[in-house]
Amino acid sequence: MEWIQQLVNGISLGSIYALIALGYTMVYGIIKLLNFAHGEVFMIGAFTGFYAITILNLSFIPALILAMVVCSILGMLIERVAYRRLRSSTRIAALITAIGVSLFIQYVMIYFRGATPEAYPEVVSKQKIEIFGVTFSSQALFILLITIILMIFLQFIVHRTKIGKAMRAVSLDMDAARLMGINVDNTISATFAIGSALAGAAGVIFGMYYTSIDPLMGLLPGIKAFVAAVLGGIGIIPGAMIGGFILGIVETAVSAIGFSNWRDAAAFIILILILIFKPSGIFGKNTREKV
Amino acid sequence: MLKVENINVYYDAIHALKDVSLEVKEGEIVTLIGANGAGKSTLLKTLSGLIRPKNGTIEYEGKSIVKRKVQAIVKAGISHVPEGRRVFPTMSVTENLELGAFLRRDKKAIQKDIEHVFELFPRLYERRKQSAGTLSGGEQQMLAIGRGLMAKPKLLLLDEPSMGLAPLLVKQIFNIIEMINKEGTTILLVEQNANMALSIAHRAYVIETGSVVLSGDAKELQTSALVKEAYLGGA
Amino acid sequence: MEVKPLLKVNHLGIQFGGLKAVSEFNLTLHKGELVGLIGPNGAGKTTVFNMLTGVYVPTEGEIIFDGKKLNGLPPYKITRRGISRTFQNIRLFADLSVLDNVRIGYHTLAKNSLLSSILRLPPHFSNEKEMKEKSIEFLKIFRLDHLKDEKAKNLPYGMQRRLEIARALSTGPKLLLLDEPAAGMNPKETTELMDLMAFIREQFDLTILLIEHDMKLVMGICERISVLDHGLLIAEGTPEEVRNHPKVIEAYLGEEVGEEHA
Amino acid sequence: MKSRHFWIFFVSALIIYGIGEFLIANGRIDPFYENLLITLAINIILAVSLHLIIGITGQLSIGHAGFLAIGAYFSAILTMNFAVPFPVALILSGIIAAIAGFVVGMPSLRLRGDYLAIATLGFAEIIRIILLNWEYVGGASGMVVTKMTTWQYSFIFLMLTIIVISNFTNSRHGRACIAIREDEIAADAMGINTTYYKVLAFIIGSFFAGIAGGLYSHNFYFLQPVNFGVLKSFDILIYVVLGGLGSMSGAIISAALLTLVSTYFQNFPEIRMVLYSLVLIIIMLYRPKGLMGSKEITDLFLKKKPGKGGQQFENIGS
Amino acid sequence: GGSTTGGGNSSSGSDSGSDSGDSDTIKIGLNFELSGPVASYGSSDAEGAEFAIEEINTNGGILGKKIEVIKQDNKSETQEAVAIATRLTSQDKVLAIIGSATSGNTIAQVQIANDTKTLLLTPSGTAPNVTENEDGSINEYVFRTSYIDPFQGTVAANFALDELGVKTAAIYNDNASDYAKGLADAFRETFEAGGGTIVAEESYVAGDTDFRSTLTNIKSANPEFIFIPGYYEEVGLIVKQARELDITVPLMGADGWDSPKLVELAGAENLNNTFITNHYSSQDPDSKIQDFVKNFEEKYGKSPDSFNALGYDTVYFLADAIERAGNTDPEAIKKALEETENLELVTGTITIDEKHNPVKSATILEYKDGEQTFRTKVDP
Ligand SMILES: Nc1ncnc2c1ncn2[C@@H]1O[C@H](COP(=O)(O)OP(=O)(O)OP(=O)(O)O)[C@@H](O)[C@H]1O
Ligand SMILES: Nc1ncnc2c1ncn2[C@@H]1O[C@H](COP(=O)(O)OP(=O)(O)OP(=O)(O)O)[C@@H](O)[C@H]1O
Ligand SMILES: [Mg+2]
Ligand SMILES: [Mg+2]
Repeated sequence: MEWIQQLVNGISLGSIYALIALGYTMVYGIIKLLNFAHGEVFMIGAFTGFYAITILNLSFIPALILAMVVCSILGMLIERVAYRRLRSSTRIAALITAIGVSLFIQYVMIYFRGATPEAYPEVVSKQKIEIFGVTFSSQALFILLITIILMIFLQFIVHRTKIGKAMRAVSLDMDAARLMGINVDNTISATFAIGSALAGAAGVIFGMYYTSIDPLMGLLPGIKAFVAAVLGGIGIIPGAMIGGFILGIVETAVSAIGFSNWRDAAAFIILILILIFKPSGIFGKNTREKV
Repeated sequence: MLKVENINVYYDAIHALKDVSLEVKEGEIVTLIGANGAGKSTLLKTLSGLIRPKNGTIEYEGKSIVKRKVQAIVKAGISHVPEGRRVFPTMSVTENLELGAFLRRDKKAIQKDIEHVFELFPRLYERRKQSAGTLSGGEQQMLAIGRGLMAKPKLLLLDEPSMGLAPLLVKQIFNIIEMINKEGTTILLVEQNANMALSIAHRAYVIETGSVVLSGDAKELQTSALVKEAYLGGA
Repeated sequence: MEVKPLLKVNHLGIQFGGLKAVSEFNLTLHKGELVGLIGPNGAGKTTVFNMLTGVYVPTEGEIIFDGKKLNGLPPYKITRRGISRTFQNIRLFADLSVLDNVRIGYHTLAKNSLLSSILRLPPHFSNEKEMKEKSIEFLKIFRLDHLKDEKAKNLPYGMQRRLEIARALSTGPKLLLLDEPAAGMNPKETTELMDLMAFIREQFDLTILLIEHDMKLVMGICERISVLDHGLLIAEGTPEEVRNHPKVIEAYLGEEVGEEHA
Repeated sequence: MKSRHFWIFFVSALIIYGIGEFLIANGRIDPFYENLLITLAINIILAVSLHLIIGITGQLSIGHAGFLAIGAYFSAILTMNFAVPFPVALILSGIIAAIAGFVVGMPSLRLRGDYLAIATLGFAEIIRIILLNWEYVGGASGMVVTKMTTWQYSFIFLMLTIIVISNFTNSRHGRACIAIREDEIAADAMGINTTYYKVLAFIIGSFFAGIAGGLYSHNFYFLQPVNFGVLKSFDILIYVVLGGLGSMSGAIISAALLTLVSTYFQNFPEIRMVLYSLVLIIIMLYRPKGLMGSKEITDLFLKKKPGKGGQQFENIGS
Repeated sequence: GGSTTGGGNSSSGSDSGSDSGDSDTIKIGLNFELSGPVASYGSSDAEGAEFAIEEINTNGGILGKKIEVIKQDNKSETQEAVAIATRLTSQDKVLAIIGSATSGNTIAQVQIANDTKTLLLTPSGTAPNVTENEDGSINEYVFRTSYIDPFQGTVAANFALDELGVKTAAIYNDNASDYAKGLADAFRETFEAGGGTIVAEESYVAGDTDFRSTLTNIKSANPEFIFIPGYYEEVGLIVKQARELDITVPLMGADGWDSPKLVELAGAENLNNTFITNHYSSQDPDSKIQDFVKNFEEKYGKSPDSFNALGYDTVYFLADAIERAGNTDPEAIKKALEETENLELVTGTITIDEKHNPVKSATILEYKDGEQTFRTKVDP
């Protein structure tokens, strides 16, 4: 039974990675930007939720919504101020700005409230569900559910709605999209808004599940989400989810067999192995440039 | 219908269009010929709002469109089929056509227009579910034109639609252009294939290193010595 | 056959997923020939070039060049054996100078080792000097020498095409593959291109295989033409034979009065 | 390096060295500035070595701290546990790092762009985690290292790095790497063995990163894996991009500038990183091509005459 | 330069070194991790130290001189810590450096301190080799106010064996922290020497948030007791997740746990049946401690954690020595520091031993419904 317990552990951890990776991969899918600041938006989401609950006395759902709104505004603001000017520059220039923005948000936060962690209040009562001697926490199930719902929701937006079509068009050819009458700036803003709202939601859910939040909390999950997104094939929404799960399960498995020290190393080794055999991720199409 | 007066366009230090003026009247096919790099594509991009001129005026149906955004210009009825086709490669043929009608809300009419495009290009109908990137060059060109038509333009800007196409397809494309024009769409056509272009156009402009050097009736230009010498490959 | 052909392609074929892009393709080129490869869009012409140059590995058939089998060799080795090409969409080193574009072509012919370059030993200087001089001479032939310090991307289109040919020649090929060199050129520029091709063929003792949609050019200079449609050879012969071949007319050239053709 | 450039470089290097030596010997420079000079040299070596991989060969490698760590630890082991003389240890650590560069260079053959980036980042993290778990070097507790790095060593290896990488770049080998950066398929068609040169760039780049590692670890008495995290890799990446991709002098200038700026911001401890990140963002927004673009500083001094007729082509061509 | 939080006349004391007796300020450098991965420890230490300095300055300073502070951020990087130490000693010519928060960054400065005769006092560098070199020599100018690692590990092991009467234990430590590893090593040694068995040894890495898989592993080894020598950020989560997985055995840690945040993170209920070794208890009715807690809360709006307390004490430890030396000669102050005996500080009453480490008793505290309650006191 222990391995089932570990599998459950792995999937819950994976859901968190997946949740962050979804927003990451979506933004990447549309404008091919490695948005390193995504982890920081996630952090701001966690803190917004925290203050909403502790200071504004909101309950969980309103706090979640508030965090999503704040983050989507923040996301659009970041895009407007830091990335828009660089749209026609090299992608690596935007990457550096993203690193700059990420540091900036971290340290502004530290400046205002210090680096010490904050403990999330228990807003959603926790239940343990026991099936066949395996303990599930109700929260783990809840997170899994939210991740899957959001994944489906994103797929729906991108593939079934008009704004989604505009997003895909922009991702393929910005000028041609303009000639279709698509407002490229607004479309990209919308992409950031949605991606960042997801990060915000992930932040609140993370806080609820793991309790501890701090200004540097975005760095590690941000990189892990990046890994998850790449594992699945970056830019591909279901890929991000599967990548997250794989990462969570691999990390858990490595700890479970007693190599907890090597957990993160294992995650990266898996990543590199998968990339060697499948250079564009699990779901990525191995498109060779046509000459 | 469209009146351009003295526009100047720069790419940083490069002066790409110098005091260019031209006019397109309703119902015409006007063609723009000129050597590589003369500024033909630049002119079309300026008309559709992708590039802003430094000065000069562009009037469309009596109103200035110089400061308008691309989407507003598309909405006003100018549709630009860009150089190099620029179809959305991972989207299906149908999705590409739907994107052409992005600003329209009349779903039924859109459906009808898609069917109309399929009538013009039966080949596209055969491939309607295929992703555009895997189409052959000629098919992509048809798709690009069809997509341009989906905006229900009054004025269609075509940039080198015959480039890289097999001779058979070149003929087809020119036939279709004439057909579209007969159905009531005004056309501004940029072409390297000057001979073909001049034979279907009403009027023509010759552009050289950013300036209009010659203009007039298409048939007359076709026989003019200068044009023959420079663009029709000698005598 | 008394003379050994320079290139012999037997039953060449390639498959992408389910799609057979080219199959049963045969071609023989003798030294000094200028042969055309035509066919409708998507017929597989560029794909043939890609197989000849090692960009794609053929799934069937064999390529024999200069008496040796080429299948499976990486592109750079094939170039060193003596096949060079231009691309359908110009692929110059856009941000590099005109001179450097050609000089990079000389890479394989130069002998200075890594160590001699890092330590700046005499072989480095002599080789680099020679590379530069030869490149400039080359540019002179193509009338590009006055632009040697210009970035390739700032050149007008026609000159970019010319530079691409110059660059391909700088690797010292025996066989030159040209993929739609006249695309985007007006008739006058095309005429100039024809002259250039005739000239380099003489000057460099070349064999040329040419893809082109401009019939005036193809019919004007090719000695033989192969026609592809849907990955299959549908006709072969002199320009005159091909021009009047019914299959070619149907699939490619069209009747005099162009009709809707589904 | 063209010979004229070389001599200009050589003479100015000598002058800088002479000034540095004079000031230190006369006590005009106190230990703080001497330490700053060493740090500058190390950071410049790192920037130049990564410049070869990213700026010249176009391989987006964002885990350079991994090679730094290998050099740092290996040289420390040699000097501390095997009493190997410091300069020998430096060279050997460069060689070990170069071997690691070879290992990392291999997957780079199959990976492109962002995929390569995350793989190299992963590699650096793996190195760090190995060090964290390796009791022989103290794991998380770290190891004590005697200070051996001096301004002289730093300067000599800095010059060596610059000369080798510059000589490499300005030869047919360097041009081959640049061709790969510009268009790999076309480079292949030019007969360039792209595999060889991509791996070679990794090997040379990591060799010098390894040497920088040796200088680094012997400069501050104590070595711990925490110093080689993702942020360290990013620091080096930032030097290269901010300087202007493809410009070695850009990499040098920006490494020096950012090191000085960062040192100066120590005076504003509370908002140090806020200021630093603002500097990054602002430079990138207003100079998206980096401080130098792709130009070298010598281009500014020895301005070439524009090609004849260059003027006329400003108007035509596409 | 330097951000100066000293008394009103700090501008006048910049021209000469502090060892020239006529200067009217005493310059002290703070070299802490204010950004980077361990920023939260460094800033807490710095906060405590600055708080003490302010108190001293408002009370008239030391020997009638105000303290001038030069605070610098080392980004949690060793290289930067060294650069700052070099600068503080060679440019600012401070009398003493307080810092850094981690042993590694402190060790890196030891050589500079010794060479320039600058006092170096770390509030929280706990590794034995901060003060004592491998060859047994003592770093003359280096002192600390915290315990050294082995002490707390030993105390915890004895407590588990003797007071709780357990025979089997698991260790779950922070693999990225030399502090945690030091404690774990000492615990293992003492516990096994006392007849216990370690049935599982696992580790995590600072910054981790999910410990469930490893805890599941530990659980299946069935230990009677788990030693978790980490910092509260992770420990809070570990305790919580352990209890969620029905791990009910006693858990124990050290001063790294001590923070009001721990209770929030772990949940008061989950902390029942957990123990820590600590310097002091913030619930201790002793007026010195209560004053500190009260004043600190007033100023910073939060209760102090153990880093705050240690930073605070380090300044008083130094101030006391300067007072006793009667001048600002580093040699004399060094002597005075070495001779410190029964100095009452917030984190305990300390006497400095021959290895420059404080000898102070450890308090064992037990959490009951979120409150630290006094369990026993262990003398070294
Ligand atoms: N994005 C750009 N940046 C800088 N210069 C440009 C840009 N686009 C075009 N140019 C320059 O502007 C001039 C006109 O180019 P344009 O593309 O309009 O020519 P064209 O007549 O369409 O030629 P072609 O027949 O090759 O399509 C050329 O000199 C070209 O180099
Ligand atoms: N890498 C690839 N993957 C999948 N299909 C490919 C690939 N390369 C070529 N094809 C397909 O092979 C067929 C032949 O393409 P190719 O580019 O050779 O045509 P072509 O004869 O050069 O046409 P054109 O005259 O338009 O350039 C096309 O259907 C094309 O889509
Ligand atoms: Mg054009
Ligand atoms: Mg082709």
